[in-house]
Amino acid sequence: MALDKLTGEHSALFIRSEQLFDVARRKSLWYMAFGIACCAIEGLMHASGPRFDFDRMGVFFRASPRQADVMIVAGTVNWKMAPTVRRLYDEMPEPKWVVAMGACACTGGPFREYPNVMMGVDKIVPVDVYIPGCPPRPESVQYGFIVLMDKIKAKTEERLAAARHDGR
Amino acid sequence: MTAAKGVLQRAAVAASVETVESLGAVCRVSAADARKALVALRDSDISLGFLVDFFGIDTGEAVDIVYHLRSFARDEELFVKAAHDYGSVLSSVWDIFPAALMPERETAELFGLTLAGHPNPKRLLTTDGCPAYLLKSLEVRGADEVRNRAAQHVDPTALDRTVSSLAESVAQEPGSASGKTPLPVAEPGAAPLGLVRIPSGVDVENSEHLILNMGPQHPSTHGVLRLILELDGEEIVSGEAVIGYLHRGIEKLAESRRYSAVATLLDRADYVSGIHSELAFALATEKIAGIEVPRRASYLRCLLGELNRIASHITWYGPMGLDSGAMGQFLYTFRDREALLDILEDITGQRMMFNYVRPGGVLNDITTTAEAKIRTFLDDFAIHVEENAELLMGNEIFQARTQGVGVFDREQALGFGLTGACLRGSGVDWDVRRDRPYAAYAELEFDVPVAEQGDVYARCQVRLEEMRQSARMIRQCIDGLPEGEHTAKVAKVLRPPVGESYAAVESPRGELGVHLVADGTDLPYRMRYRPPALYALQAGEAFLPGLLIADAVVLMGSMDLILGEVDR
Amino acid sequence: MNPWLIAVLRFLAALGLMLLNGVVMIYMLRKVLGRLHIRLGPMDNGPWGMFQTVFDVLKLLTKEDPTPRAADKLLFFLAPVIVFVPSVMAYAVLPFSRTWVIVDLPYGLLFIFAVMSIIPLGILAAGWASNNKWSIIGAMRVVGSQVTYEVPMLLAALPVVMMAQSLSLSDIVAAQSGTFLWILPRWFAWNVPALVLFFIAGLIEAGQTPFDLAEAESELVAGFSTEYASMKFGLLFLAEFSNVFLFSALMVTLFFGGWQIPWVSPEFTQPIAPVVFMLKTYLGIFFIMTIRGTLPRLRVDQMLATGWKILLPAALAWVMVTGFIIKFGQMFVGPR
Amino acid sequence: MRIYGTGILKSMLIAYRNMLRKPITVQYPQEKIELPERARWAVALEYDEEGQHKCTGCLACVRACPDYVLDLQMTTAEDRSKHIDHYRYEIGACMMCGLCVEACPFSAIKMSHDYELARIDPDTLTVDLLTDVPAAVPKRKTPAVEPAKATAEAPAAAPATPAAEPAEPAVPDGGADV
Repeated sequence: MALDKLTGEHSALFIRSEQLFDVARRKSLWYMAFGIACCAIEGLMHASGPRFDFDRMGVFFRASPRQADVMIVAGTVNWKMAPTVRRLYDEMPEPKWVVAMGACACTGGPFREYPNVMMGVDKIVPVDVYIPGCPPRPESVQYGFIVLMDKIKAKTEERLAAARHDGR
Repeated sequence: MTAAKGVLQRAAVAASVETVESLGAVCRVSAADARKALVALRDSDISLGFLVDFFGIDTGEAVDIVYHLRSFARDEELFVKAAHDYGSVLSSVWDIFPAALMPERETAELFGLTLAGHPNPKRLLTTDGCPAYLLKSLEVRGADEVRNRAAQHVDPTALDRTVSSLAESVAQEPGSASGKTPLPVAEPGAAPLGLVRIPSGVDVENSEHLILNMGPQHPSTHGVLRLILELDGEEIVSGEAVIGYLHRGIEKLAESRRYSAVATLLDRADYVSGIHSELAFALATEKIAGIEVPRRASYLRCLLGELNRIASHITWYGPMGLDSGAMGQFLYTFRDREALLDILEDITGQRMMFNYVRPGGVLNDITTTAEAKIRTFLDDFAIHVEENAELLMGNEIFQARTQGVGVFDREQALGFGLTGACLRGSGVDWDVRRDRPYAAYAELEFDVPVAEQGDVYARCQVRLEEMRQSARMIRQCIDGLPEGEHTAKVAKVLRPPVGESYAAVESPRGELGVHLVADGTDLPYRMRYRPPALYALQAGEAFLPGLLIADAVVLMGSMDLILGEVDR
Repeated sequence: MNPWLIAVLRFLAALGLMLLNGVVMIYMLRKVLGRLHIRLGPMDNGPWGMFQTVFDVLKLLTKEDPTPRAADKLLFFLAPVIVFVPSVMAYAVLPFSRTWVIVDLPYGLLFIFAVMSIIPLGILAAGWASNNKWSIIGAMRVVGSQVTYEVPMLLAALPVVMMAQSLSLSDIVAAQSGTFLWILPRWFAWNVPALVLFFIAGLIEAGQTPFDLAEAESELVAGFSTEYASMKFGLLFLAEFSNVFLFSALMVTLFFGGWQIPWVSPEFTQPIAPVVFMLKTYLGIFFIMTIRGTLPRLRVDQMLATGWKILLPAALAWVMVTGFIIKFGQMFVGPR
Repeated sequence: MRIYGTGILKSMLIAYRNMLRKPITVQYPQEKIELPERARWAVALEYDEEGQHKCTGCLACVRACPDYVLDLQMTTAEDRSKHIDHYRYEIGACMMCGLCVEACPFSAIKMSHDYELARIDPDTLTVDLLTDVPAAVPKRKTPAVEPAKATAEAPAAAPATPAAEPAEPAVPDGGADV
């Protein structure tokens, strides 16, 4: 169909608009204000504080998971916390990303010997970016977001390249 | 000590009282007599009416339940120990000492005891089915297990099931099948200390009111505190604090770490004032091992401690503004905190997790750049603190929000085991730095601010004044820093002799104590961390009824909770 | 020209204005709050972060839009519309200049009040339909505050109406031209108590600090919009900012001479009148935003007490006082 | 007697005063804060003048680490010379406490200032500091042998390359007990 050719999955219009939206997604990553432990102070409070100012990069906090794009898991997740983390992740609308901040969220960190602690939050939610450090500096978190932005861009490009290929 | 013996004899309690080196008077009673002994000790003329801490020690044969009592009037301390068999019944003493409310629940679950006579005997820190973690028989994960991360398999669908049962988990019974034991105090009017209700939790199933779950993800719970509120309109009928979302076994893990490495855990327990928890542990270790600390190290400990205290009070003051809606206050205070963290990073190497105070001294000497930074900071801070005081404390809206809200009178504050600024806000003049001087505090000059009203505003006033006093002490420390070594000669792998000690420091949240049991090896046998914020939390919980939601936020904010410390 | 076409064009003008305003204001808020909080605000996306809110809107457009299982589907969908449409409608009567009025109603002031009182209805619908406890509490607070602010706000605007002798916003602006006492611009702002009362009631109406109880972030997560995602949330968000704009524009119109520049003849101002009007309005918005970034929030009972115990009696009393002053003024100086 | 509202006005004035102050923001990717000398971030190897690593395989760091973050596997030949099979560093679990560096008697490792550690691939949370190289000979015991030894061995001190090889789950070893 002509219309399909104009606006369908493989059309130039679709690809162009998708590129635009991809930029928008990258430039406006709202994170959920969900601090678990020590990392919350560095990654959420200091990073959005006056010195590091996350707002600069378009990264902004929302208290409700429904309005967030990124979940920063900032701290140790134990068995009591795990269902809540999973639930909050499920409540976030697509597309969504997870940043595991700090040693605890990456692997369990200093507390991974304790049987009540989960060895990494990637056991329950898919993690996009790992930021080692205990706690990472606010700049490390900002660098993590830059890595995440690159990842989003790469993903979209991959997808669009496939679409272009199919369209031909 | 002899007085305590006499009191117990008169009460017809079989007890042995002895003095343990580096700890003090220890009184041993049988589990059955513990209640009677505690009542006698509280009501007698020696009036040991303040429960400092309540915890257990697994001795290998039984669980020693330790009641750490203090008499403010006579400035005396007494440790009452009662041996309980594994899996036996722990009878609650919350009606004698309301401060035991939460520590009792915690001790019972972590040592596998059954709690009797408690108004809310649910599990506190862990979920159902968790083993008794603090028992010596339970092993932590070993090197093989933690290095092989992929082997730990979690089925996300299992979590989904947990999610659906999350709502019911509120009403879940403790591990024991018997369920709730009958309350010792049945009618609401008879709650001790003039409480509106007995803190028996929220009856979710039978309530006709709106049940509101606040947390663990909520902007103003400062971490992962969960409050279950029973609401009549906006007024709270009953409230329950659910904690344990950050329980990561710091006390247990300390038993498998060398003395020099325990500080890394303690940094993360009270994560905004790491120096103080490190210091408490170092002091306790030095007491047992008999290490003399050089004077310069003591001064450096004070200096770093006070810098850290300001940094910690800032993380309370800013979010306090945020809780009450003043966004600007949060960011203005964080400007100072950035400067402070720069200084701390310069001296210790990290911004928050210092790993700096070690048994015997401190890790590094102060740097010249740090000294210059401290002086600039002090000049700036003198201006900023007055601005902040005017911005928030002088604001009529904030005053209307906080004055007369969450009032604890003297008796209530003492009864719930409050310490630190919360206690001083209620008119009790007690400060560990002045009354039990440690490090170099005996040589420093400072005032202890006290406010009488006992409301949220009074606590704010006390903390604000403490920041000014800290700045004063920092100036003294930096001007009068004595020459010498920054650490004593200590063996690389420290093996303190068999012994027991208790060391307390005045952390920003109150009396932070470390009760250390050493068994002669290079690993601590038991490390009990007295979390001042836990006691503050249970007081806050007990005073929730009658407030509005907005008040609850402000009240919990004023207690300065750090959940890492509450849950450990 | 076809009257229907004109109507549609007018509607589109109002809609476009509102959307543009919303986007600009959100950017402005982040920038103002940034500077107020000794940081920078958006910087990286576009020059000085200018495209930040454009990106935000684009992103919100492409997000998934989940409807909670327990929600009332129809109301959940309708609520943002109910909130959004009155905001657009209210733009219709704002006089940007003598001729730049979408519809110059003779009872424009009343129209604005009438239209704005629909908004809480939408918020109540949003809160109820979400079936979320935070939402319903936030929504109930809005409804409670509506009864609180509406009467005082109307009463506070009444002295202006009495002085201007008209309910039409264009007439009210016209009545503020010229000077009095040789030097002062003839603004109704000199009626200070009315201005203050109107300002406080307006802050409650627009849901701004210290009365932002409906979405008190530290208490109610995100208030009535907790369950809203994607562009539905975007609409609620834009509507909130549109309310702030309306409130500020209304204040400028009623008290600060609308599009006129003091000491300059209206004929001369005419070509740049919309710009003047916008500048004045944005100055008001700036002030409201700085308040938002600084002051703590009142408790709900304190807000209600402020409304009923202070604003209402004071506004009533001031209407009477103004009436007397006008009557005596006419007695001594003659009708204006 | 205070007039109600003066406190509110003062608050606003302080806010405006702060508005006139210079923002303290450091725009991270463009400008960076200089770290103090003692700053502790990821563990890195220290190299001597000839670009050789200094690790002798004494396992002091492995024992000092409270978290089993470091893992050193080596084989000892008949002539008691040690060969490091791999020296793994689980950066994802490291809390940068510096205990390993304090414990190292040969200052073979250091706390670097590299804090930009974010990564996408979970496999790169474990990096190999050393793979398949002979261990350095303790300097303080046999200072004379050292130069000859250094020329003899291949310059194989490969710096940590996270993506070089996907790290398998770490193999347990016996030497790490605390």
